[in-house]
Order: sequence, then C-alpha cells, then structure tokens
Amino acid sequence: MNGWRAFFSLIRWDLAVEFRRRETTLNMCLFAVLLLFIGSYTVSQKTELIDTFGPIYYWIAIIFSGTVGLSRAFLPERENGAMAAIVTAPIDAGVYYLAKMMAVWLYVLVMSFMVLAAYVVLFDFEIYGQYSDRILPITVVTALFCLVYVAPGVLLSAMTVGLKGGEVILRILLFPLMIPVIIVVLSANPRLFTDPELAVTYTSPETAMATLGALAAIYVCACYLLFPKVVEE
Amino acid sequence: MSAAPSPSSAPEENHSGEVPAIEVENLWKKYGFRLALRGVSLRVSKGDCLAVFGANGAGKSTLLKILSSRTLPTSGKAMVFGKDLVKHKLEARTQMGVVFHESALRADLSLNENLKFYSSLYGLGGMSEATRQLIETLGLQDRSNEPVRNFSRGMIQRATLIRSLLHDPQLWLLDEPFTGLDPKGRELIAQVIRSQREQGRTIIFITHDLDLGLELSSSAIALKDGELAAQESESIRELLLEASSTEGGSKRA
Amino acid sequence: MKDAFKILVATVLVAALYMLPGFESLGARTKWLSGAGIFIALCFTLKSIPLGVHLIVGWALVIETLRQVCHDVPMKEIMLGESYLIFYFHFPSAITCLAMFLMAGGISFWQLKTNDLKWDQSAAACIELAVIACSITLLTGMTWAQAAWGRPWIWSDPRLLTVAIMWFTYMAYLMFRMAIDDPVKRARFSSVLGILFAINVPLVWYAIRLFGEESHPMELTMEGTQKEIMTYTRWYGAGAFFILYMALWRLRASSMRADAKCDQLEDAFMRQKI
Amino acid sequence: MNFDILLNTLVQGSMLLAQAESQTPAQPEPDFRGHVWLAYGFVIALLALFTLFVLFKLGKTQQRIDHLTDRFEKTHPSPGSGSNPPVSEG
Repeated sequence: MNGWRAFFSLIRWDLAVEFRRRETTLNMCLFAVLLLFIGSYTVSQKTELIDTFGPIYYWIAIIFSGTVGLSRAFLPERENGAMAAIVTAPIDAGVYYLAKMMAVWLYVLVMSFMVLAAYVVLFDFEIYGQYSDRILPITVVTALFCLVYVAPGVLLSAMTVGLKGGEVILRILLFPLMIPVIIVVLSANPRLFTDPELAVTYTSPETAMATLGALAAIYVCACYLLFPKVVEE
Repeated sequence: MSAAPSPSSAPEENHSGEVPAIEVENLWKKYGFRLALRGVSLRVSKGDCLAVFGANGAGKSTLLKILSSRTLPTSGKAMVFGKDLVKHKLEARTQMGVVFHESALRADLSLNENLKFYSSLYGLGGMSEATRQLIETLGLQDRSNEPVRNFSRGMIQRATLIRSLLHDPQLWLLDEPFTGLDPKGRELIAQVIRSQREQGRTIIFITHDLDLGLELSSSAIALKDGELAAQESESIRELLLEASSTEGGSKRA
Repeated sequence: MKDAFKILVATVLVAALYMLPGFESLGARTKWLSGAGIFIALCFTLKSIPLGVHLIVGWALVIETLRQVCHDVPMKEIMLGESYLIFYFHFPSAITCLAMFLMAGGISFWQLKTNDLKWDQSAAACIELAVIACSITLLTGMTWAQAAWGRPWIWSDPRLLTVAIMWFTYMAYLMFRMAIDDPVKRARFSSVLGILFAINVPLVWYAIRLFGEESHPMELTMEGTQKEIMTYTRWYGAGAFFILYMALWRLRASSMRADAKCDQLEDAFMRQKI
Repeated sequence: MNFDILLNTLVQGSMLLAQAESQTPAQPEPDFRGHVWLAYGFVIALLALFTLFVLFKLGKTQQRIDHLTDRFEKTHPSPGSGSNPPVSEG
C-alpha cells in the first residue's frame, strides 16, 4: 500500500539527512548532559538528596532538551521548500506527521539513553548493583514519556516553525500540556529510581506506563487528524 | 485547441470526446482581506501548452497553487482530468508534476537519493528508464551522486524539472522556470519543454518572458488583479507593457 | 425558525441537567427555580435577545446575587464560618470557565470545517472570557483556601491543579494568537490549538485524579431551610454569571468583528491611495 | 445601537438598586472577614472594567469604521468597488 511505503521512506530519508548532519541529536545530548552535570553539583553526592532530587533532574533534562529536537524538526524540509513538494505528493498529510513524529522520537530516545548513562555516572545510580532489575521499567517509562511529549510537540512545531520567535512560543505552548505528564512520572519515581520503602506515596511503574500509554494514544490520534489542517494553506 | 474560457456548465467531455486536462470555473481565492483571484474560469484540453502572464501579484502563482492542490480555493470549482481538487485531492495529485519557486530538493541528499525519496512518495519502485534517460540529456549523470548543496543554480533548476517528471505526470505545472538563468540555461529549459510537448504532455507555465513564452506555448492568457484580462498575444503584449510602465510608478496591483 | 430551534436546544440541555446526580437531591422548589433560571440563561445565550438588553440583564442578575448573598444567605457555615460566602462567586465562575473552554473547542472545530473567520473571532472571544473566569476562580479559590485551610495553595489537590493547568494552556493560546499577523493563518492555527487544548482538559482531569489526594470540600454541610436557600442562591448565582459571561462573550466577539472590518477597510483604503 | 445610552442606563440601574437596598430595614451588617469582601470587590471590579473597556473599544472602532466608510464613499462615488465572493463572509 502506498501509505506504508511512503511512511517508511519518509523516516528512512529523514534519518539519512539527520545522520549526514548529526546536528539535532548532538545538540540535544549535549544540552541534557549539561543539565545533569549542573544538577549533580547541587546534589553533591549526599545520598538522601540524591534519592529525592536525582530523578527530578533526569526528567527535566529529558523534557527540556527534547524541545531542542522538536524546534529543529521541520528545518531540513523548509530549507529548499521541500515541505511544499511533500505536501503536494499523493500521500495523506497524517502519514507525513506520523513519519516525522517517529523520526523525532528516535532522536529523543537516543538522547534519553545518553541521559540515563550520564545519570548513572553523575548520580552514582548502581544500575548494575542494587537496582539492576530497574533497567527495563525505566527505559519503558522514559520511552512512553518521550512519545507523549513528541506527539503534540511535532504538531506545535509545525505551527510555530514559520513564526518570528517560534521556538519560544513552541515551549510556552508545550510545557503546560506536559504538566500532568510530569506529575504522573514524578509520582512513579520512587519505585523506579529509589527503594520504595523510603517513599511515602508512590505509584507502581505499571500504572504510570498505562497512563502514559493512554495519553500518548489520545495525543497521537488527535494530532494525526489535526496535522492536515496545519500544513494546508 | 485554444483555451476557450467558457463559463458554461462544462459537460464532462468537450467536443473531441475525452475529459479536458483542466477545468476551472468561477474560482475565488481570498487571503485574509486581499482578493487574490476574482472569479477565474479556464479550460485547458489534453496535450495543450498554456503560458500564463501577468504583473506581480496578479494572482498567477495563486492560480498555480490551487491547480497543484497546494492551497484550497475560497470558492469555485477546479477539476484536473475530471477529478475535483477539493474532494479527490490524492488521485488528482498522482497525475500532476509541479515545479515551485524553490527547488524542493533536500540539500544534504544527492540527486539520486532525492529522486529515490520522491519516487517512493509517488509509490514507484526505483527510477524509471525515462528519468535516467532525461538525466543523460540534461548532462547531470556524472554529478548525480554529489549532495545537491554543491550544485549550481542552473543544475538545480534542471534537477527540479527531473524531480517533477519522475512519475510521468499527464499534467506539468511550472512556476517561472526561466527566472535567474543565463541564456544558455533558459534555452536548455525551453528545449526540455518542447520535447515534453511532443510527448503529448499538458503543460502550464508562468513566465514574465513574453517572446519565449508565446513561442513555446500553443495558447496564452494574462491575469490582472486576479481576473482573466487577455487571451490573444497582441492584447497580452500591450497589457504587459502597460503593467510594466505603471510598475515603475510602484502601483501595487 | 432559527429561534424555535434554539429554544428546543435550551430545553434539551436543561432536561439533561436534571439527570445530573447532584441536581437530583435538591428540593422541588429549588429544582424548578434553578432549572428555569438556567433555561432563561441559555435562551439569552443563543442570541435570541439583542446584546444591549442581554448585557443589562446579566449585570442586574449578578448584582441581585450579591444582594442575596449579603442578606438572605445564612452567615456562618458550621465548619468554615464566613469564609464560605465566597463560594457563591467561586462556584459559578468555575463551571462557566470549564463550559466555555469546551465550547471554544467546539467552535474551533466548526471554524475548521467552514473556514469562516466569524467563528474564529467567536472562539477567541470565548477563550478570552474563559481565561478571565479561570482567573476569578483561582483568585476566589485562593482567598477561600486562605481562610479554610490556612494556606492559599495546596499542590497535591487535583482540582486546584486542573484549573491552574487550564489557565496556563489558554494563556499560551492567547500569546500564540498575538504572534501571528495573517488573519486566515491565525484563524486556522488557533482553531487547531483550541481543539487540542479542549481535548487536554478532560485528560488533565483524569490524569491528576489518579495521583493527588482529594482535599476539596465536597458538600457544604447545612441543615433544614438553610439548605433550601443556600442551594437556591447557589444555582441563581450560576445562572446569573452564566448570562453575564455570555453577554460579555457576545460583546467581545462583536468588538473583534468590528476590529477585523476596520482592518479590512484600512487595508482596502491604503491600497487605493498608493 | 448608540452605546452612550447603554452606558448611562447601566449606571442609573445600579444607582437605583443601591437606593432600593438602603431603604430596606438595615439588617445587621455581616462582619465579613476582610478578604471575602475584597474578593467580591475584585470580581465585580474586574468584570465591570472588562465590560467598560470592551464597550469603549467597540465604540472607538465603530467610529473609525464610519469615518473610513465616509472617506471611502467620497473618493469612490461608484457603488462598492471590490465585490465580495459569492460565499458569505463573516
């Protein structure tokens, strides 16, 4: 079917362009690790501080540097007017949205693995010792977290890419949407990053994943239907 | 077959029996307050070559944007090969090749990669034989693996033509293909247009170059302030002269 | 014919209101009175009344609610004392703000379908009024919280958080509208945003409800005839504020239409002069 | 719809209400905690300010439109120059 072929080719060539320039991913990783580095000084290796503030820096690093990737999502297309050609191609604009979202999601996932590595080093989170069973839940929750904010993020970046000062407006629009998602994730932190006995109230990673999955599904469907209206003049 | 702008109820087939390439009826387009098109009606039959003239801001590129389904008309009907551009947008697009102001080639990819990317969008496998042959005639085959960023202006223009003819479209729309080219480049582009006309492709192109445009096309129209102003070449010539003279007086049409 | 259709819509809405669980437990007199109040409010809303009259009636009703709160309603509530009196302004603004955000989502959807700038102006006016109602809800909520809980803001309370998040999202919507100049593009992008944020409102409500513990007082504890008057004033205030907000919404929409027409004339005029 | 009439009817209306209130037997004024009264005052003031601001803005734009249409008529006696597209615009 033409839709699937176009979907995979859009992703493939988007990754090819990104691989040639490698700008977006490097920017994001550098920005995130920098945030974690500053964070690690404020915690300065006191274990009880690490348990409470460490995970917060992890999530903030991911969401703030993620918007760097989002604001650069549509720049390669707008450079030579390729956006106009893709929009007048016989594919549904929603497929173009899904392809772009998957591509940005991959960049953000690469960045979040870097953030996890930096977190393990800077906040000496014994990923291979005491908390070795936590690798899978953390990666799944992070992946869903990234999906939830990439889905509306790509739609918002398509709208704000043409404006003067568009990046700032993209962040102003995106962060209020993400407040409930951050609350959901922060409440799941104790079970993910620290031993649960310490935490007073916490939610199991499973409920966090379920909520994030539901939110992601709703945002993806809504933005899939709204994207053609954003792209068509 | 001249482009008779008949605002009649336009039966499906015209006198020669098959569906006309383009059928536009009472087309309006409004950008906020500015009326870009005020009731344009046009009919172009298959195999025809139409040149569109007009001063800046007369609505030429708006008309082309609507025909290439890049923008929706505020009101009125636009049909390409019998398919309405608002309802059956996707089918109509498979038979259209469009050249915009910008090259629409991705700067980091090479020419071959760009062509592979766009051919997958149109649902084709690899590059068709006609495209490979076209690359030879335009002399791009030896540099087709370099990123498009290092191409010169003329080469990019030729590459854009190839991109738009990738899926062998019935209808070929060009938005000012000659601007910014040296005489040799313009002659090469004109030569490509002539060869495509022999293959029976319907072509519509926008240009400011009066003589080259009239010589290449079988029929011509001129737009003024969003309305169809002239059809015959003499009236187009004096319309453009009058437009260019007032252009000096910075009359924003 | 259009007015008859609007009256029909109003009756259906009020009938649906009767099915609400909270509404069931009220006394007969209050139910009828408040039902009639909201029915009239809806009729006013659906533009069957000229704007000037609508505005004056809205203001008169709100001042009448203030009079009722000063005199008719019992002074002290068992647990909360006088501070509970703010409830009569807090409750109407809260439900109006929620209703207007969702209404704006609907109007934005209709604007996308018909591509008519009139609906964009109406959606933008609706959101502006809803943001004012949201600010009023937050401020009155804070003053009440200051008296009742000793602290103006409790972060873990889901309702407070939902209203705060809605306030931030729709302030961002207004900022976004200011950033674009081309009216057609602004209309389409704002409509897309209006729908996306309207979808976000219920999401926020349920996502937070899972994780915050509820410290919002569910029902004001009163007894005997006091309860009758309290609920009457409460729903009377709801109708009054609803009419006033609708009047302000129509006023702001017509002011936006006038601005658009003024820009159009200036643009046409400027093009003629050169 | 002349908005000056609307404005002073509004002012008269609230004055009447205030007098009616003062005639009624003065009940013991409830000793409101300061902040509750403050909140009421704020809500009423905010909405009143918004109403007056929008009324004023609407009046000014209306005058600007009338001013422009007269100048438009003066310079173009011909009936309306740019005809609108058939679909009705807002």
